[in-house]
Amino acid sequence: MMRWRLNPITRKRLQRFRRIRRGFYSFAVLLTLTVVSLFSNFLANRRAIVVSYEGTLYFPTFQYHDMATFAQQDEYGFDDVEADYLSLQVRFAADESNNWVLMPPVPFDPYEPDFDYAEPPPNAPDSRHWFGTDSQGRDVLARLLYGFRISILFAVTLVFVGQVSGTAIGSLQGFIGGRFDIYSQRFIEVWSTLPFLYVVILLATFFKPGFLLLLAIMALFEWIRMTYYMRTEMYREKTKEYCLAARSFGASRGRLIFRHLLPNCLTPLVTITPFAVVGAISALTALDYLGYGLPAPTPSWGEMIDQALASQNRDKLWLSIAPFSAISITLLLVTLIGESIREAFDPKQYAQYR
Amino acid sequence: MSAHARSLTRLLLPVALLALTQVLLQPAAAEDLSAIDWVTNHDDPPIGDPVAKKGGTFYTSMTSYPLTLRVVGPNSNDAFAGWKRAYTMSFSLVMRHPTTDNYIPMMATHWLVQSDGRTIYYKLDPDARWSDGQPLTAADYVHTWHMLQSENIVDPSFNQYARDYYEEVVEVEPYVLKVVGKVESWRPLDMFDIWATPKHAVTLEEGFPERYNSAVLPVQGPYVLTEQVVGQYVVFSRLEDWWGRDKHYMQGMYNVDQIHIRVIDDNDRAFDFFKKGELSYYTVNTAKKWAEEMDFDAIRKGWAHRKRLFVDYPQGVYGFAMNLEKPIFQNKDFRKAVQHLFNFDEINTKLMSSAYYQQVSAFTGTEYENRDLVPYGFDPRKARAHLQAAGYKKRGDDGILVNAEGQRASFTLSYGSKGLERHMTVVKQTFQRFGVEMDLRLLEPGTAFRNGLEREYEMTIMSRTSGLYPSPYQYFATELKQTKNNNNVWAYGTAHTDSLIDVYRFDTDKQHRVAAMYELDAIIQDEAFYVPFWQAPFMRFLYVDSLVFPASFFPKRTQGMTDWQVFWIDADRDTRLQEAMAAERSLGEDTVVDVDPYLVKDRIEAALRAAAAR
Amino acid sequence: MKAHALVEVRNLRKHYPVRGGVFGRQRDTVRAVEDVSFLLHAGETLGLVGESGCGKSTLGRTLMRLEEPTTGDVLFEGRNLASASAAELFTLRRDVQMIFQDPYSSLNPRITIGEAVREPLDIHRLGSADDRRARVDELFEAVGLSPKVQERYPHEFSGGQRQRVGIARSLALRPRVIVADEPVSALDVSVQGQVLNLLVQLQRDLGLTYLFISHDLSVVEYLSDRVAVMYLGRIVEIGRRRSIFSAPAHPYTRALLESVPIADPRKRRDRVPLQGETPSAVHPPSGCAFHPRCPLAAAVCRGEVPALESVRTDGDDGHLTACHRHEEI
Amino acid sequence: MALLEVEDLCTVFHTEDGVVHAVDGVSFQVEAGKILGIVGESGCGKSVTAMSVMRLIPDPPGRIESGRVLWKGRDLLAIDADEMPQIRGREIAMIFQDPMTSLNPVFTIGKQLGEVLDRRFDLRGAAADERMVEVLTHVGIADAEQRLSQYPHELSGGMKQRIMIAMALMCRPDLLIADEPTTALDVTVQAQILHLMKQLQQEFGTAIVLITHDMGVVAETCDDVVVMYAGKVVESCGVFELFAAPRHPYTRGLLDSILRPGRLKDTPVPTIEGVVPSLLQPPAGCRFADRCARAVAQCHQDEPLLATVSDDHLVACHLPLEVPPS
Repeated sequence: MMRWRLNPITRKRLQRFRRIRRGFYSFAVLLTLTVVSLFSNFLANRRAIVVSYEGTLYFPTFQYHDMATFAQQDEYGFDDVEADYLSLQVRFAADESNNWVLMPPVPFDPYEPDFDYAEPPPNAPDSRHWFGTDSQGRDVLARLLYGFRISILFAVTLVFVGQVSGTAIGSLQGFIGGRFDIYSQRFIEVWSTLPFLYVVILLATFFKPGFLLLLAIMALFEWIRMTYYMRTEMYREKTKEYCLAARSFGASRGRLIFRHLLPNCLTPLVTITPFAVVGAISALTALDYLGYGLPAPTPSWGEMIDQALASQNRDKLWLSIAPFSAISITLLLVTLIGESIREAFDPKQYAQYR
Repeated sequence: MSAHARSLTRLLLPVALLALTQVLLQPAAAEDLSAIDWVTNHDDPPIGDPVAKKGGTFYTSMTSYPLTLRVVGPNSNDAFAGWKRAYTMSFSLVMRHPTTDNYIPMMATHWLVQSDGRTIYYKLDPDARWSDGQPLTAADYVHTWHMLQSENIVDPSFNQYARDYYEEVVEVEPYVLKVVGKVESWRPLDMFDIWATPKHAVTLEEGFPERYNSAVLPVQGPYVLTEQVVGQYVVFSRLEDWWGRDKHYMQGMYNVDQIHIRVIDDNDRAFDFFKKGELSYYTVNTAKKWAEEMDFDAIRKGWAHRKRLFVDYPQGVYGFAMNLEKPIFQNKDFRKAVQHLFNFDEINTKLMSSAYYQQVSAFTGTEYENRDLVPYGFDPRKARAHLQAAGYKKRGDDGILVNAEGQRASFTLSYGSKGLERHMTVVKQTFQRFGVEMDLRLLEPGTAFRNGLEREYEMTIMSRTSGLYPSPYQYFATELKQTKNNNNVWAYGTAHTDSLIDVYRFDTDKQHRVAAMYELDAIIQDEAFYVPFWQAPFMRFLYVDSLVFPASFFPKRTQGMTDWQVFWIDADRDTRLQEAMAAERSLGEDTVVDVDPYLVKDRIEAALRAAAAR
Repeated sequence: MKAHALVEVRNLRKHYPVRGGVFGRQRDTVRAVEDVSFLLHAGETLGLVGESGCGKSTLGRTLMRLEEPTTGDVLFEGRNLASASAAELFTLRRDVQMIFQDPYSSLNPRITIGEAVREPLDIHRLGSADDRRARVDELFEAVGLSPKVQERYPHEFSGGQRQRVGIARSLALRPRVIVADEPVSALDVSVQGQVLNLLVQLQRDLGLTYLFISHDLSVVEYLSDRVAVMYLGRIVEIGRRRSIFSAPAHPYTRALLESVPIADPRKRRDRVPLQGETPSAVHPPSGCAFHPRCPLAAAVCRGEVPALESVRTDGDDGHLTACHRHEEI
Repeated sequence: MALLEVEDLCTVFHTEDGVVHAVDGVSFQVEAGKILGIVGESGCGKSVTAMSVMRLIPDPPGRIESGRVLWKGRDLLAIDADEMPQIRGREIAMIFQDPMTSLNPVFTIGKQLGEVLDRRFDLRGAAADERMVEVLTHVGIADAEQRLSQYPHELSGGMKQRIMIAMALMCRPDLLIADEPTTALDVTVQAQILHLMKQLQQEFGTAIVLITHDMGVVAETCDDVVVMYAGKVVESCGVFELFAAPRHPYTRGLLDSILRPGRLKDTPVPTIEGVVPSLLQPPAGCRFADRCARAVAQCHQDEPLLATVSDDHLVACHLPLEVPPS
């Protein structure tokens, strides 16, 4: 029954959005980056993408292979530790066999320290680590990449959960109104005054922090803002005559909400979402910076910024440049998208002359 | 003697002694003081250097403005406490010479410890004066005792201290003080060391914290607070006619006329101030900074100097604690595997510029440290053997070992200091390589500390400061294992270790004590629930050229700047420095960085070498 | 015109609570519709006229059960709309439909006008898909729109065209009664005529019965067979069009008629207009609600609510007014 | 010299569909002390004209492209933007359909009126209060003293419109531009407001531009009338002449559409068929040609210019209607 066919207004807005170049290109760039980052495991990893060994193909990206698999041994004579694909590559190249290893462009993961330098870490960028290493000797580029993936996935998931639940709750408030609205509104007012950071720190002492827990905690607060908008939108829309008209010929509540009201209330959803994403990325970064975000050693921009700002790293410019430009660029892109969407949706920019 | 009988004795002995003392001291009013065979010591060298000159202003910094000038009550234990105690108010009755460890007179010229190990008589120095000229008498000590007991000071921890440590504090004569401790000790002079409070200036009525929050009271020390600008700085000025100035042990101490302490909230900013010549002294608190940031202009030109002074002060407990109540750590082989997987050398060389030394003992730096212990050392082969013995034989799909029941070799490390994360992530990677998963969980510092006391953790980082003597009871007593909220965070203790602890606590024969503690130290190491981390037996500091130190810089037992003020400011050198700075002229770089007058470094390195050889 | 009552409204009331405070306790009551009764005869047009806030739109919506009546009955051929169950109401809705005021907001901007007109058919599952399509075409033609424009969206049309769509939609279920709530107020005068003509034509062709709500006296005069005048929630005068317009019995009706500007400068009057404004429906004046503005108000007007009484002028026995002093006029 | 002379005013709006020529070459004059009605249907550009005169067009999306607005001989479009507030409110006052547009919701009526007195006449304190009560009473507000301490939202629409007129009255402007001042009001209140405006004109000699779509209001109130259609002036003359002898087919159609008393529904209402052309791409020639029964080929090609057909009667039509025999 529900048909989300593109209405000409929506189509016009989309066209207008496409015409706002900076927003459209930002969207394209961000989308590309996001898709690329989904494949981070193939881009920056200690594990090879493909190993061809004795006629068998191995795809170790998501699979643990010990050294025994490739007749390797570490300096302690162990062969059940994880295979070292970089040295495997060297070995295969040297022994002129048919075996080969395909390594990712960045053959480091965001966790393993690289202590093969005379100087203690952080080590400046070189041909081995294009963006240098951090104060634990980990590859900055790999951390940046994985950090982006986590930030964007976190933000998008959080915003999705928040917007959907906020929309649902706000819509119900506006649609049902009356007592339900008054009491739920009081609850929201009380709830929204809870100090968010404090709750995060408090809950982190009871539960083991992780992606999902942090997501859940932040989602507890994320939905609130959306209800404000949806509630007022619903209140406004439901008194419009088309809604009365639908009721006058007996439309059900479901039809009213889903066919008539929601599609007309979605403008704030669309225009606010990019800014909510900005907020979510910033919040996660801030939490990580403070140390109450994702647990170490999860690659995160907040943690990278924390390192960059440490006094002893003040002269290690590569530590600052990478995360700061990454976060600025990402936030800039999302903001540009948001601005453009708002502009595309904003009736004030273009007069509705009638 | 059975354990049971021993604990009975322990219970009865104080009672018996108490009864005995009461009989002996029955005619208290007419104590025969002439019978006391007073003890004193005038034979040790002065703490400072007698050639030191008086004068000049010493500029230093603190991280926050003092919340109060009180030494007890709310907020009294802030960053300023060290300064207050060291220079103004709370001097010891008798103190240990910081280099020879012998008792030397301070506020008391003579003393006597009764054979019960808890009653002490002190003969106060009749020269002692408060800074307002009032004599300092036994009544001022009794007043402190009353103060510590008073609820009006709003300080439960001092109330607790008064309750747990003191039986009574009595004014026998105006200049004779008797202190009776709660429990016997073989070192009562350290244990029951009370200080004086000016009775004529401090009342204990309600409202104490507010009344004295910022009151400048008469002091017994050489400095008075003369200037304070809220949020910016405080100035201490030297009392020219301080009563202790010419005492034998005080020679060469308390030399500068003024101590100007500026509030600089950020350590790095303080460093910048030092570089600009606006501070006389700066403590370098990280190895990285020491290794990487010491090559600046003032150092190269010899206007300032850097020193790493090896001192000999026990480190306390610092390392990883495993909770023996958690199933995974109940297996001793697993604990030993963890010990062998901990790669101290890698962390030290790669992340800390090889600045530190590994601790081996649980009592590092004390006389009771078992120097024969051999550190576990990083050894994956041994670790593997232990892991296999513990049942972790197979690697799971993710490379983490599992045992026959399918349980993974995985535990969580909780910690409260974000600064440690850097090291912990590296440790985690090493563990992971060899099949052990260590999850990291940063907690708010207070929570991490509390969770430790409550044993709400699997593995945590334990950090406790120490005095000169270890206190094994509070860390390893079986009786504390039964309850929570104490320092026996690992829940360790056996009847045998209890008996060893008792020997340490009550046996007056030092050889017995040492033997017992060596055994305890070895047992703790073998039980492997504590992975000692690093020790830093040195002070790293920078100072301007006009500041002069004795040849050995600080006494042997020094923890920090505020402990012993033995430096002085040389007016001639100051003039020379000012001229050189104005003319951008070099005074020649001081290339001597490491100073080890007490041969601490040699001792530690030799011990580590010896251990490695074994 | 038969004297057969198709719809009978009996003692209809609609009160709204005025809420306030943190938890929305009821503070007051707005008496939007207060004890209204009238008959609507088959095939006639009853004009319901009054100024804003007099409760005429609320009356229309309450009658449609878009608002829950507080008390009272709305009988359609003996079935009570006011107390009908959801299922009964659903079937009743086929017979009673509504045309709305604002041609801009009465059509969902995200739904094509074809879908909008077909929606009632979909909801009531009338006929097959083909039947519905044919019916929509038919409706478009009936209101003077080309069926070809069905795929377009409301914003592509002018106000008059949209109002035609709205009318087509309200006709989809073949209703017998249409409540038209200010259907031409938002339209320009040149377009207004087109819609009025359409309404007249549809009534003639389909035998519709209209309750025509408007504040515009000239439109009401043109279209109505009978006229009811509302003031502050009550009907103050009701009767045949001619007797209302030529011989208004209530002082309010009279003032209303006098206030309408006449589109002829030669008939310019320099009259003193009726003073004051409509009082609040929360605290209506005692007695006759019009008494504070009424030039004829007497003590009785302040004390008692006047009942609708027959006005015996030129033999029109259907002319009722609620004025204590109408006989003295 | 006329008080206000608008010459060839062109105002455009940039919309999402393109540029709308909302006002396209409009010219008219306002004589001192007279009431000029600007009449037309929605979208004909009458409000935009008023806003353009006051330079209140929001830019973007709107923009005054060309023309002159001569106020006592000075071109308001050419003067410095800083000078406009001096003229607005003091010399020319404006009231709108929705009085809330000009009343600040966060200040009391007394404060807002007082500010006018303070700025304009240096009148403060008790003297100002007295004057305010006097003026409010004059515009028919009972309990004037009490009203001064109320906020706009506490007042009815008619009351707010009275306040606006009171404000205009206090400044004694030479010209009052009233943009659909009674459209949102009830018919009884409308009569009061129109009555009030006429009083204003008679007592103080204030000229009024009354913008409305209601021919009845025009007939009752105005001295002269300008009829606009699709952004252009199509006819302009005295009010009696307009109603008696309209010369433009559109004016005629408009007048015929009016429902006059006594008309029965047996006879259909005369209407103007068709719709107003889009102002995005206005047709060449006469903009009314598509709806005009009299249109000939020329009407679709050449734009008719506003030309004098008799004394002070201007019409933009190639084939103006004949004057009916009186």
